[in-house]
Amino acid sequence: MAWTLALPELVLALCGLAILLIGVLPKRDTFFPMAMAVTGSLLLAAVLVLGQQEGVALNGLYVADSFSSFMKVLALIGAALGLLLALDYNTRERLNRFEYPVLVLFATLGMMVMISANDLMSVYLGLELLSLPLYVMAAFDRDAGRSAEAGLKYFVLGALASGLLLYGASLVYGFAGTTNFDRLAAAFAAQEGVSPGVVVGLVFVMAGLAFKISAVPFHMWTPDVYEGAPTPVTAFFAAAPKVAALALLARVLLGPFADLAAQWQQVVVLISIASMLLGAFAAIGQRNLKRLMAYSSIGHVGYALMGLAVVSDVGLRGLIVYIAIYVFMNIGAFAVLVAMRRSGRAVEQVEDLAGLGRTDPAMALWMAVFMFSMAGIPPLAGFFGKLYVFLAAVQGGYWTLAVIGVLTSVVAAYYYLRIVKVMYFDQPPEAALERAPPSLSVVMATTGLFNLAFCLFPAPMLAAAGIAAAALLG
Amino acid sequence: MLVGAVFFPLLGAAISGLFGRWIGDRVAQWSTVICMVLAAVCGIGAFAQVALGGQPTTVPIVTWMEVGGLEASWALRYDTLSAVMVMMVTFISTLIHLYSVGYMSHDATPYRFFAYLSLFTFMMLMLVTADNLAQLFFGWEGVGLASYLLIGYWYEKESANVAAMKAFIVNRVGDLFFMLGVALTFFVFGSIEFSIIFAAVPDRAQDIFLGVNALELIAVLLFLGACGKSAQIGLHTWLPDAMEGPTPVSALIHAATMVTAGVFLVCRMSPVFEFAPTALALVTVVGATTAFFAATVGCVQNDIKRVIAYSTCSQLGYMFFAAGVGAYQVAMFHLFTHAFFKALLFLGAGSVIHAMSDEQDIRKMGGIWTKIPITYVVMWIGSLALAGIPFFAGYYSKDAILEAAFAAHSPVGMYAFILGLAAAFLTAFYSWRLLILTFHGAPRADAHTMEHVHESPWVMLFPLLVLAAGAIGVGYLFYPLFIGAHEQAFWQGSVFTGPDNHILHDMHEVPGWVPIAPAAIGLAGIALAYVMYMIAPELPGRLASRFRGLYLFLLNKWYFDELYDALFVRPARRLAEVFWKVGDARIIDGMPNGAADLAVQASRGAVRMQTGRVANYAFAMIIGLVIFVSLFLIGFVR
Amino acid sequence: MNAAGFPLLSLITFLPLAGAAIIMFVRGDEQVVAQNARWTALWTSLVVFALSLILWFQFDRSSAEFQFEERLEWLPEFGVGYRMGVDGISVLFVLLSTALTPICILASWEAITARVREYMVAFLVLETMMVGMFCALDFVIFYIFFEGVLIPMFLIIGVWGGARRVYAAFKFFLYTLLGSVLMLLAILYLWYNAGTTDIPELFNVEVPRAAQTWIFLAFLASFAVKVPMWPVHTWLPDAHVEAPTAGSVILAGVLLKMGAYGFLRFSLPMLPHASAEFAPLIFVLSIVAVVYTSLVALAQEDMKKLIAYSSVAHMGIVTLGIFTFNMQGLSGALFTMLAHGVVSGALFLCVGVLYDRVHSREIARYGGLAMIMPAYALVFMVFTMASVALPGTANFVGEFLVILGAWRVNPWVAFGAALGMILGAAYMLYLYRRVAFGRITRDDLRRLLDLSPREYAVFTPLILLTLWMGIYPQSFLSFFDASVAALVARHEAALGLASRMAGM
Amino acid sequence: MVIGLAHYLIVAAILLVLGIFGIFLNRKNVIVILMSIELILLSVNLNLVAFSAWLNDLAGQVFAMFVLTVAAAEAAIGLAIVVIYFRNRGSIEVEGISTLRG
Amino acid sequence: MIAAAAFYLFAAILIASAVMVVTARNPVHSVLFLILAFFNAAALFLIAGAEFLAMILVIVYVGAVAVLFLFVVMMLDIDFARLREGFQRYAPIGAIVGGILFLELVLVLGAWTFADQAEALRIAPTPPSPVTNTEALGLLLYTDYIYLFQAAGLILLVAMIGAIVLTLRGRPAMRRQNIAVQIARSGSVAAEKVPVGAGIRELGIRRPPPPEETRRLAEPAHGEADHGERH
Repeated sequence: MAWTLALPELVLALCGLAILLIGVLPKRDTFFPMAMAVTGSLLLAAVLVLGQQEGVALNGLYVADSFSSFMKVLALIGAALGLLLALDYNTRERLNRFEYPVLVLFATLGMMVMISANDLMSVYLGLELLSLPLYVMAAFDRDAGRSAEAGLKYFVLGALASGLLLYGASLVYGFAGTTNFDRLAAAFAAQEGVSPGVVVGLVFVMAGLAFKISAVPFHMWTPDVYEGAPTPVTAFFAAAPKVAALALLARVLLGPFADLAAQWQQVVVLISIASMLLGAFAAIGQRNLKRLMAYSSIGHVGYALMGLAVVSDVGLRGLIVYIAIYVFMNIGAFAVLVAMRRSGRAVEQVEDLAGLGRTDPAMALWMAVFMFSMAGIPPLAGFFGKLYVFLAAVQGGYWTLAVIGVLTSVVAAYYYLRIVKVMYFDQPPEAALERAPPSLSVVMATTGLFNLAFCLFPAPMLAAAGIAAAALLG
Repeated sequence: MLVGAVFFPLLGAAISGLFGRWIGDRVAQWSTVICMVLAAVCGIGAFAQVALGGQPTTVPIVTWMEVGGLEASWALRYDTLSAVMVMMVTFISTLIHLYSVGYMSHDATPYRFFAYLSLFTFMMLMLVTADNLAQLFFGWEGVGLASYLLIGYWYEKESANVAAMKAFIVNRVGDLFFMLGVALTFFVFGSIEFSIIFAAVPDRAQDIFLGVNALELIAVLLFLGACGKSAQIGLHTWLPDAMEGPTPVSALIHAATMVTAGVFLVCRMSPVFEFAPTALALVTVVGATTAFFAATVGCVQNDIKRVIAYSTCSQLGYMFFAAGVGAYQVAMFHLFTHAFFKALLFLGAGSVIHAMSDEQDIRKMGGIWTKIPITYVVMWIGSLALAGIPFFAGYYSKDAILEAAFAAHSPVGMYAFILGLAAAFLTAFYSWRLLILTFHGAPRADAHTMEHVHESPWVMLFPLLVLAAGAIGVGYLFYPLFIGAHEQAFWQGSVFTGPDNHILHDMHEVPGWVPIAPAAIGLAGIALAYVMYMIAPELPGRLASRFRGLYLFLLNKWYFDELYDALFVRPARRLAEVFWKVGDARIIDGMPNGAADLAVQASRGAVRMQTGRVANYAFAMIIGLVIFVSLFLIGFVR
Repeated sequence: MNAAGFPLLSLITFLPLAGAAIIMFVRGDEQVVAQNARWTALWTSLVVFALSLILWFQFDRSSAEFQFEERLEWLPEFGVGYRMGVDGISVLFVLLSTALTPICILASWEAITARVREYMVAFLVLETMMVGMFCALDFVIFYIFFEGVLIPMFLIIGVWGGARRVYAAFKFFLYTLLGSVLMLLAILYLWYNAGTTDIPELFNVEVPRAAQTWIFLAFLASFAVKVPMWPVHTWLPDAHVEAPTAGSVILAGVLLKMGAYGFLRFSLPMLPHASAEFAPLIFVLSIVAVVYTSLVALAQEDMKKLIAYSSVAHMGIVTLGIFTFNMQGLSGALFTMLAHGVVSGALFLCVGVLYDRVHSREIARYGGLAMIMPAYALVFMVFTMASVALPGTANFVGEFLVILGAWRVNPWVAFGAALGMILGAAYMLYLYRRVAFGRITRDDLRRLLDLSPREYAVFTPLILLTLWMGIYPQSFLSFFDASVAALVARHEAALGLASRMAGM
Repeated sequence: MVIGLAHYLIVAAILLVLGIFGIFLNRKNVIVILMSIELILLSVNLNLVAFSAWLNDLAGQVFAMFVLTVAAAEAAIGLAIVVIYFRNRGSIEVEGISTLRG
Repeated sequence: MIAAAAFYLFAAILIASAVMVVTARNPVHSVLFLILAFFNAAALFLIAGAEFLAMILVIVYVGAVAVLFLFVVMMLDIDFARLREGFQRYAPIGAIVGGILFLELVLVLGAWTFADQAEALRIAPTPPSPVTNTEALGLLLYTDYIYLFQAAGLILLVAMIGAIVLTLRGRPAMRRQNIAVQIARSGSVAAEKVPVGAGIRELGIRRPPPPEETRRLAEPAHGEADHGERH
């Protein structure tokens, strides 16, 4: 039967329910075992995704293909790693409630629904299933004003964004006559012109999705929420949901609306350029690391969107590779952020890293690897991400994009370097940062090695990305 | 033997320079002297074999570079021209090494001095035995280096350092043109090897480059190079300053050998110069002007070595205009004789300075001839030779030069002749001015110095005597070989004279008064000096105050240093300062720094939007949305 | 496989990384770790150098082909592969890199006392990047190494540098990065245009004329910064001044060559028309570089800065030589690069010797050192003279050939280049005079010790190399003779100039 | 006079614009901002229902159904966040005391 | 005709009450106008033939959501006067942007036509008359849209978890009977003075703090965490 196609989602949902059931049993300190259970479930889902068959199921609402598999696995790994980051931090900051992993699980489920969406309704429900846990997680440190403020801002703007998305979806539905992607694609392919209502609806939908990936000008929430939310939550925000939202954006634009490329392309180009510029410039003066990472992630989204803007298989492949590498860079960098603690208190200013190269060489090394990787310096993985999107831009003849891209990457390199500078060039303060707990060290080392060694074996991921891109473009 | 003549000095330099500190001063000194003696023996042997025996040969050593048609080898080209030079250089260098053993006996690091000296000799030998322009340039620059090191030997003296630098840099100006000359040679001939160039000269005689005859251009460029090394007017400024070095250095480098490299170059390249009449005219004019100019300046200088230095400069001018009128052999002859008497003069001056406890100002000398008679005598001999008094070495060569200039029967030749005569007069005048002021009259030094005046040790006197013998004899001895009857057999074509060049013949045909004129005029100069400094010692002072402008003009060496300072040195420094402080720091660095500032401004601007207000954020989203929708609709309407 | 019978180039490239890994895993007391790190680094670099000597002996000098080639699939579907190989142009730079690294490590033996382990790791990584860059036969691989150099160098300047090290490190990094990202776009275009990034194959791909100009400009942006050419040279004095001695040595010795190497390897063969069109511009910039930076050098008060500016001037000669497109010019440029690598590296070491003792690079701080440190003064003199291109030293051969080559293109260009002779002599002798000559101005200078045995070990090979290169350059020239000839032939064929050139 | 689809759509558009306008107007009062968002969602539902009717397609109503459901859930979460915000800050003013900016 | 009149009536009230929602000075009034708006929207749904949705709107929205709003508004002790400050300042620019958006939407919406293949594209055509709207919807929801229905369920679950995790506080103050302590206890019963207002604070509700306290509270997380511990 067709529903077996959605086995990963089903299993994950059931696991979530089971964990929730066990979690509510009155027992002390269920956070760690629950987190482990959720991690296990996520990995189980990842395994199931890998074994998934391809096809459209559940009345055309759900699609499974190579693209979705790739992105789901990526999102699941990102989510699992993001959850690992929280283990130590949440315990120390007394956020160790078992709901946290459960929320992570449902958010991840939302991502999977998004990635597999084949209908505007699936899009909306997946998005909301992702968003609601994220709102809650942003405000998870409920006794901290910053956390609550972050949650509130995120919620208000998120709700506005999903309102816009919905309005757009309703216009598309009304003007095209259906919400199903396959039917929409067929309709646009057959039609000569296209109704302006569809196009305007598409813009609204894009705005809603752009909000989730925090692309300019829908990025405004990002710095505030990244700064205010507890650090592991920020780490989670910055990785997995971006994968899902980008995947969804790519699927929406290149799936049903592929024939309207001429219409939406310029918007993506503009968004991409604006994001790259803002990501490069706004972060320069930042002193708060999380805020800096927020702007950095805006910039990275700009680069990833470049792959989408060129509307080609190479471009899509570039996007996929970029986001995949981005996840590993970002999780790694946030692992360092989460590990930053001085005298028992979490710290998050750039200056707090001073002298880390001496006090904790391993952590500093990994952070340096992530920073250089984000700056796109070869031979680190981040370079390859940029390489493929730029290649796509050059191939498509989008010189403006490419040139702005490389120039902003130089500007952005400045602030990444600044972090390296603080770690290695500056004197350590009196009280050194505490040593990273083992769970974080493991995450750092894993992602760090990925960044270092990617240059040795890029072919498998590129091949997988190529297959995924081909699947989406048909 | 041929190889030995060149490489023994290098061996000596290496021993002394690298191991001098360990083997001790004496061993180092004598090892270089022994090496030099061996080299001199080889040099004389080579002269005998090559020049007298008539066996020119080339000793290839190893390929130096070979790049796309450009070939340059390390090789020793022995023909008469180089054999003469090798013999002269090794011989005089040996004497000077010997002299230095005495002269430098109170020095702190004589091994260093001897290493430099031997190194210089080696470089000079490489220069004269070069078989291509690149190797010649190697020697050319090598002697420059050695000269630099030796001038700045007393590096604690600031003036010595400045002089050394000046020598090197002024030489470099000449080298620049030399280098360009080499480049053009390669461009024209496709080679820089002498044998190939000389063979191809006639074929290339009509080549035009940049609108001028290529050979002319080559000749001019090479001559400009020679001007630097041989201190011709314009590029002469370094030579008087070079007297900051120890006196043996002045004798060896700034009188006998290095400065003559330019003359040697012109003679070596005579096949090219022969096809470049305009260039030759230039050589003549420059040479003659230098001869006169330096002589005028020499008349008023007060430093004993500077006077001799200007005299050197002047004599080099003679050699050049000799070459300029086509009498290369004559130029070489004068070069040869000049080496002896000028080395003698310098070493004699050194002996004086040695005696006077390092006093060099002739105004503070006088009345010492009885105390250092041998020095006195050799100085007389040297001066007589310099002034061209008959039967001394200088007479033969200088006379020949003036005859040749006269015989050229050209306006430039006549110009050279007249100036040459004037210079001869002045030469005699300043030579005796020097002699009289130094040795005669009342002692003008303080009593303490006078007490210490003493004759030099034998190790210094021996070379003086040998050179004095040379100053007397070489003119007569070698006249037949160099420019006399056996000239053809002797040179064996190593100095090329064109088919139309009969100057050697013509110079014997000049009117009778011409050969006598130099000697006569020289005697007149001596007489004038005698009158002015011996009989009426107050006359010079009166004249100086009477013709104050002229006196100062001469005393300040025609204001060349000041001119260059104002024209090149100071503008360069000011320019350097401007380039650095304004060009680099403000303008060029201003770009990245300004860009960085802009980035920070942009960052502030971008961050200012981030007000923390939800409504503003929502507003931004909506505005973005409206913009995109509008874009669509505009595109749609179109 | 290749002439060596095993993947020699990869071994040379990546062996330092192995050494770095060993150093990283050494644990224990700080002193012990430092000592172990020094020895490990030294031995690693020596072994690498010994291996690279195989290149010297087994390289077929008569062939213009790439030799010791290695091929591995890397990104087959993109036409990108891991390809290594050297030809006459690159082989000597590999040797230069491997030879300078042990010298640098030796030079840092006592100068670096803080964080020795990290320092040695950075150096070995740097060696990998340098060697890899010269060996790479694939554009993408080349670019990876080309930029990868920035990371260790940034750290070396920033961590072990002087007072303004942060500014210098950032300037160095961002300046060069800005240049090279533009090149990246050009590479991508070529990649897309040709479907491969294999360098030998790219030589055979005709790039459209219109595109050549843009690609050339992009390459220029990268290589000119790296060289550095006027007016994008200002990062160099800052970087040199602030970098530790060994860092300056590598910077001057090898990193500056990367730009010129890029011109030779890519701009000329791949973009013949654009190269020819832009040659006048390059000439002008080069001559300005020679004259302008020489003058600026004259005004310097900091030893390292002076030598840094002199490097810019020398590299001006190099770029000029490259764009003469004839045998002499190109060979001269190559030779100047090698010679400059040795000589200016050695000059920085000379400055380092003083800096280690007095901790000042201010020229006015010194004077009369010839008296106290005669051996040092001799060494310094040798390299000063080599720097002013005295015949018989390494630099002369290169400069001579460039001037010869330049004359064939335009006498005035040759004149401009030759002006450097005078100015170069002026600033170098001025420096030497103020440092080594004159009276001893300060009492503390009297207590300075002359060269230590370790420093002798550092300088001896460099002096020998300088003289060897000056006196018997043929053993080096013969390496790139065939390759340069092939390059010239290809260039002329591309321009259709062969007939015209033959007539000259 | 027949009520066309356009009437519905324009009513919905007015609601949408009002909702957006409400966000600006009530810059400080989070609760009213939340209500404005409810208005936006209402306009969406109006759109969907109208389209559903005119297309004779129930999918639109199903969609509206989900929107209603999710909107309710959203409101719950939103109000919960407002509550904890108020607990921390003692106000629901999001303007003046914003600590996250720059 | 009647339908048209009804449409205009309800639409007018709907828009008017929407305007009141965003402009009312008192949030309580806003909520009440929101409820009114929902009622009118439900009426419009009815006119469009979506009976089930109309009912749901009334039940779910009016009955639950709006009341929840009301509850929160009443529960939180809000100083509304301050919230009104700066009310007008940004209105013009907001109005301009809103106006542009509205015009664009009108432009677009006015161009609606029945899409070419809309007939064929429909996934769930409205069934013919005997099947009621509710029935048809139900059929669809539990069959074709079961996937999304379940997803919506999960969303509600998440919302529940979220609301609980954010607002539910353990009650350390609630006394559980500890028998061992009681038995072990000796001595007399001690009377303890409980500070006034402590109870309400235990619920996590506080009066608006005076300004200086605001600043303190605005400080980062750790201070807050300590605060939470004290209860």
